[in-house]
Amino acid sequence: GKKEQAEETSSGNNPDAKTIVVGTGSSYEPYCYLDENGKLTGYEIAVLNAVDELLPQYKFDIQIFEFKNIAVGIDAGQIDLGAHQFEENDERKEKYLFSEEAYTTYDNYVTVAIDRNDINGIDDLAGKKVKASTGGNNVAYNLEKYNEKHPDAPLDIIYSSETTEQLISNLENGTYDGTVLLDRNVERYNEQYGKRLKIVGKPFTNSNTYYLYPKGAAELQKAVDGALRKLKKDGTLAELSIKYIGKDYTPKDE
Amino acid sequence: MNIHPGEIYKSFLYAARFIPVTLYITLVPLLLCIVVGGIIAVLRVYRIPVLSSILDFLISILKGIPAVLFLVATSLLFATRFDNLAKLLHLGIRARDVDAVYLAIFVLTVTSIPSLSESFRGALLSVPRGQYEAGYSVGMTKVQTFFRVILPQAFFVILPSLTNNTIGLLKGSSLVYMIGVTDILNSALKPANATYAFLESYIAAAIIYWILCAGIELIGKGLEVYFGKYKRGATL
Amino acid sequence: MGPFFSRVFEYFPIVLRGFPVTVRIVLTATLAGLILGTVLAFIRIYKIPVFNQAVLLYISFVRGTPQLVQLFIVLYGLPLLVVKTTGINISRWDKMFFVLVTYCLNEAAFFSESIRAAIQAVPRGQTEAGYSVGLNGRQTFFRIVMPQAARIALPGLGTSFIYLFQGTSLAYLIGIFDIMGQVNAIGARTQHYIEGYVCAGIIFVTISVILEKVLYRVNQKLAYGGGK
Amino acid sequence: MIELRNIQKTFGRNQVLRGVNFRVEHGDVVVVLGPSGSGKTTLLRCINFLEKAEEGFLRINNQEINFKTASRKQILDIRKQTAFVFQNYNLFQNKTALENVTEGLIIARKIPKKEAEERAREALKKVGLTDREAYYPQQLSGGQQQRVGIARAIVLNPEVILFDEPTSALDPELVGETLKLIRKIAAEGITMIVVTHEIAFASDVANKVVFMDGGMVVEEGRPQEIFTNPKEERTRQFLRRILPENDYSI
Amino acid sequence: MIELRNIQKTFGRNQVLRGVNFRVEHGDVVVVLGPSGSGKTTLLRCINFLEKAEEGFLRINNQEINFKTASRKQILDIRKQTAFVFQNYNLFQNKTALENVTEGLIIARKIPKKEAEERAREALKKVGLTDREAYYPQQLSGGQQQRVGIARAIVLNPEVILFDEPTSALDPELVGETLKLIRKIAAEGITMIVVTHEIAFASDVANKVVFMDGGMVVEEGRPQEIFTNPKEERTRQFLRRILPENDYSI
Ligand SMILES: Nc1ncnc2c1ncn2[C@@H]1O[C@H](COP(=O)(O)OP(=O)(O)OP(=O)(O)O)[C@@H](O)[C@H]1O
Ligand SMILES: Nc1ncnc2c1ncn2[C@@H]1O[C@H](COP(=O)(O)OP(=O)(O)OP(=O)(O)O)[C@@H](O)[C@H]1O
Ligand SMILES: [Mg+2]
Ligand SMILES: [Mg+2]
Repeated sequence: GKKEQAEETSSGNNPDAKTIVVGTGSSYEPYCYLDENGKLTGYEIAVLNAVDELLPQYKFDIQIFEFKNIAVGIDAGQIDLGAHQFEENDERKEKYLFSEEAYTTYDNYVTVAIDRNDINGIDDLAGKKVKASTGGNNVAYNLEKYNEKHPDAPLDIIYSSETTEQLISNLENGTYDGTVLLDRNVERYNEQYGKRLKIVGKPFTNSNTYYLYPKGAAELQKAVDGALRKLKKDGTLAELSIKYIGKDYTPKDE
Repeated sequence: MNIHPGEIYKSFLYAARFIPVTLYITLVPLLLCIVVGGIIAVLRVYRIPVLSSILDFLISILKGIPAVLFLVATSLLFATRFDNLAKLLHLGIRARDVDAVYLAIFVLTVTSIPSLSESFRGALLSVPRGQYEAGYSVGMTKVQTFFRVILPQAFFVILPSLTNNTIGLLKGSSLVYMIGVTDILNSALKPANATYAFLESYIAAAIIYWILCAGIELIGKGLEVYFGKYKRGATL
Repeated sequence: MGPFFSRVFEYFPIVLRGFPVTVRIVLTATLAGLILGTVLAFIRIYKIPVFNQAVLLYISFVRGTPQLVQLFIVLYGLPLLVVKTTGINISRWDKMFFVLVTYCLNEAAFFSESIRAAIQAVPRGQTEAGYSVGLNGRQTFFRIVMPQAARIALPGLGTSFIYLFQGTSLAYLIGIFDIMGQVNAIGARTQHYIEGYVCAGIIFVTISVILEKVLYRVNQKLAYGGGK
Repeated sequence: MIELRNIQKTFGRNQVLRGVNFRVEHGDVVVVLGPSGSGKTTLLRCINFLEKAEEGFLRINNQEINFKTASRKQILDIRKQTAFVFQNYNLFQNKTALENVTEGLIIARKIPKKEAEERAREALKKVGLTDREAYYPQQLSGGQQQRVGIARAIVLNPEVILFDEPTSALDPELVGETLKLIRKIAAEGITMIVVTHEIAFASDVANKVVFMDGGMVVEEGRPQEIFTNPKEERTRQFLRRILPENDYSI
Repeated sequence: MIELRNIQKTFGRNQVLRGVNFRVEHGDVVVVLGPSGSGKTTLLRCINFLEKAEEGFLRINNQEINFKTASRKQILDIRKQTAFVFQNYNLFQNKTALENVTEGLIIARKIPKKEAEERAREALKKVGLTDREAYYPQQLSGGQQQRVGIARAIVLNPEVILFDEPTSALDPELVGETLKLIRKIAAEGITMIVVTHEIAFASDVANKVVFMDGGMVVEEGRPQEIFTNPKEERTRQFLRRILPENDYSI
């Protein structure tokens, strides 16, 4: 029952509306996840619905895929728009089209166990074990980039995809010395598991998230960008961010 | 289809470096499973009182526990309790010093035991009673008869399912990415971090897996011929 | 430990929502896998030229590659094939369809080998006895050989059946929430995973223990007076 | 009446039947004798089309069939006129004694279940197994299984019943019983071809003995002739080995 | 010398041996006869401890063993003095003919491999299989397999060899050969207990015939006595059924 959610808010009264298959995820709270009733919800969904509302020529059909499989679906030509807090970089831009308009800020910080005082920034992690995961957004990418720039004092990047609880325990017992997380995610984890993590130093990366399209979807991209701009301007986007994520994490145009 | 062969190649090279890791976390558990699963099967086949009923029950429970539950629970317990235990025992070792590979091997072994032991049991049961009796009748003990007569014949019977189990373990071993062990599948995905070329990564991984599995099958067939040499040219 | 168990209790009904989905996948895949697997087994037994080689390649592919890749092929490749050959666009069909097809094809490959072994284990004399009383090939197979092969294949099929219950998580990757999918969804929402896994474990262990008993009974029934 | 003409059968490069000819009159009992590997089993199997001969003709009553060109329909027809009793019984393991006997009637002959069961019970009675109809083969002794096999054959009311060493897998005490039963059926005028090494039975019951060797009929004749005064050296040699007045000296 | 006293064996609630007693002198050949299910196989198996009798004594030469209290060591000791030739051969399927024969010598008797092979070759020569030593059981005919089984038994040089229907799974032509071989071994003065239905063999080779029924020895004596003039009605009845001068009338 994933299609109904899309239909109830989309501008479904236009019979000529073109159906756009939107791929999003189901396991990234508070962006896209299932609520207690099994209903797909979150910031991504709310923003998509708001965008859909503004575009009578399109009808969004929101479907759930695992993060990596959204890209695969786009490659296969079966997904028209991916929405899963995608960050852009040059390599990705070669293969895919990103929205011009960013819709969330995405600032990552070095994160360590709360009683760990020897690490105050990324440089302190040189030679130490830093946890990252493949198939995610830009963290691993930027850590590898960091190592390329610091070949003399590289990080020991360990790839893993454990559950939150495992991650916290491993940071505590020293299996990992640190990792890189969104500040707001660290807050959430601390809410769930007691204050056991902290962020240190200045942001490791400042970036934003975008929608992901196949190359050649410029028309759709333009239209969605337009809608996003409108939502930013009238404050809807900020509202949604506060409602779902807790604070206003929408990018402010310089 | 938007597929970039160059990305496949890149992923392939990345993943190929981790073939030894995957083979390691496949073959070590396999060997352990053969030993432990074999012993369990023997205990059950010889119907050792009490013990064999307990094992029957444990195996059917273990069959039901999903590998990821076992993996996550083990690694959590390990992460949170090991240091205390080590301190208690005055061991110098700490959780952070233990390579996750060992944890992976432990989990993969335990979760593969039921199917291995079931295969063994079937194979042992397929050796006719008369073979045991022939051994006893020439004065061999139970143990001698088992190792010299029963096991070699059971081993021939078990080979096809052993091949199956090995392939299952090989493919199933990618699960240990959840505790930070990087194998073929997960290293194939690494270049895709930068490019989102996940499809290409999966294709690269599939090629490697397919080659490895074909190799395992070939070895299995070879062993079948070797251990089945007593069946060759059967006239009756 | 208190909150841990209360969370297990809290999540259990949610995890249970995935049960019908899992059961649907397991039953469909098993049934269709058995039928298709039998056909493949026959192709292998009779070594039908070309088909035999194709089946060998197919089995080797299914055994040798990650299931996820097989899902991609079914999810994205099958619609291409169908649209090219028949002009029907199935790419927008319910994703459950593709999951079912993937699992069916997968099970068929694995089953076909056990089925083949089981059929070949029924003594040739049984077939001949069928012929000698005037049954034709089909009648002999369905009335004489298959019931006996069923008993031989049963333990192996039963075990893979039990494992299949735990192995339906491909569905989750494309947004269908089986038992494990529900566990993951809970984990994503609450950051508590292990409690959900425990719920799933309880369900799977129960199934495993019950199935073991059922299999034992069925096995007795198929023993045709042969005892154990 | 059954007539075999020039039956030839090759396995790989091994010609097992090299042109077998003989004729059995209606109601006759023919015993086929011969050393191991001489092709006796293969011959019976060819008659029942369990094996397809490459050459030769089979005539049952007025129907003649050419092995080379036999169609599926003809094969089924022939099978309806012949029944086979196997050396190792080959009962359907998944069916009770009664079901073993009704199977051919209901499925191949399309006889209604009720009538089939009646006829099967009669056949089981004839072989003395009325009280075992609900047993599975695995619950029956060898002798009982073989008797079910015979009931399964006679119930089809075939023109000829083919027996392949029907007693060789039986306990010695049961051999007599089973042979007695076969004799009883013979007395009803059913044509039979029996491969057996039981000389006493052959002398007593057979109208004709056929001695085979190397895929050919070496000698045939009435039992008394063959047993007391075989013409061929090969026959004599074989009988010397097999007759109970064996000499165990070295 | 072997002596059995009061051997009792029960399967579940079914008492199969009800106190069997008999005695075999050194070098004697005893043939055990009896209807199916009378406990002949079980008796042999008990002597070889393939089955453990609940009651009774077994004496081989000067060693006496109480079945009730037999220790592992005693059992292995007894097995060293007895050898078993199985009805269906039971050769080690994974070993060549030669290895089948050496296995007991090397593993159980701890005889050096080289010497064991020498002795095994001798034994194979005795049974006429010199040229088959490298063959696996599945590559041998039934008769050849049985002869390897006999070689495997005699090579152990046991006090007594137990034969359980050694010819019943063989082709009729091979029966004579195998019985000849057993006679040859008997001539060497090895004690043997042979379960067989071959009356001609028994009359010719046995020093003593033991007739069992219902788990007990009904009658024993010299073959001529038992076959021509049995005392017990049960023996007479059995012999009537089994003797080749069978009457197939109904
Ligand atoms: N399916 C087969 N493939 C190849 N060779 C076969 C096959 N069946 C029989 N033969 C060969 O054909 C020859 C005749 O076999 P057949 O079984 O007819 O002999 P038989 O006279 O019945 O012998 P026996 O008395 O041992 O039963 C043998 O040499 C045997 O090895
Ligand atoms: N393992 C067992 N469990 C239960 N009953 C058994 C077992 N072995 C033998 N019996 C029973 O013991 C009785 C004697 O069997 P045994 O095999 O000794 O007879 P036998 O004289 O050798 O007969 P045959 O001539 O048929 O070989 C039979 O009723 C048989 O069913
Ligand atoms: Mg034959
Ligand atoms: Mg016996």
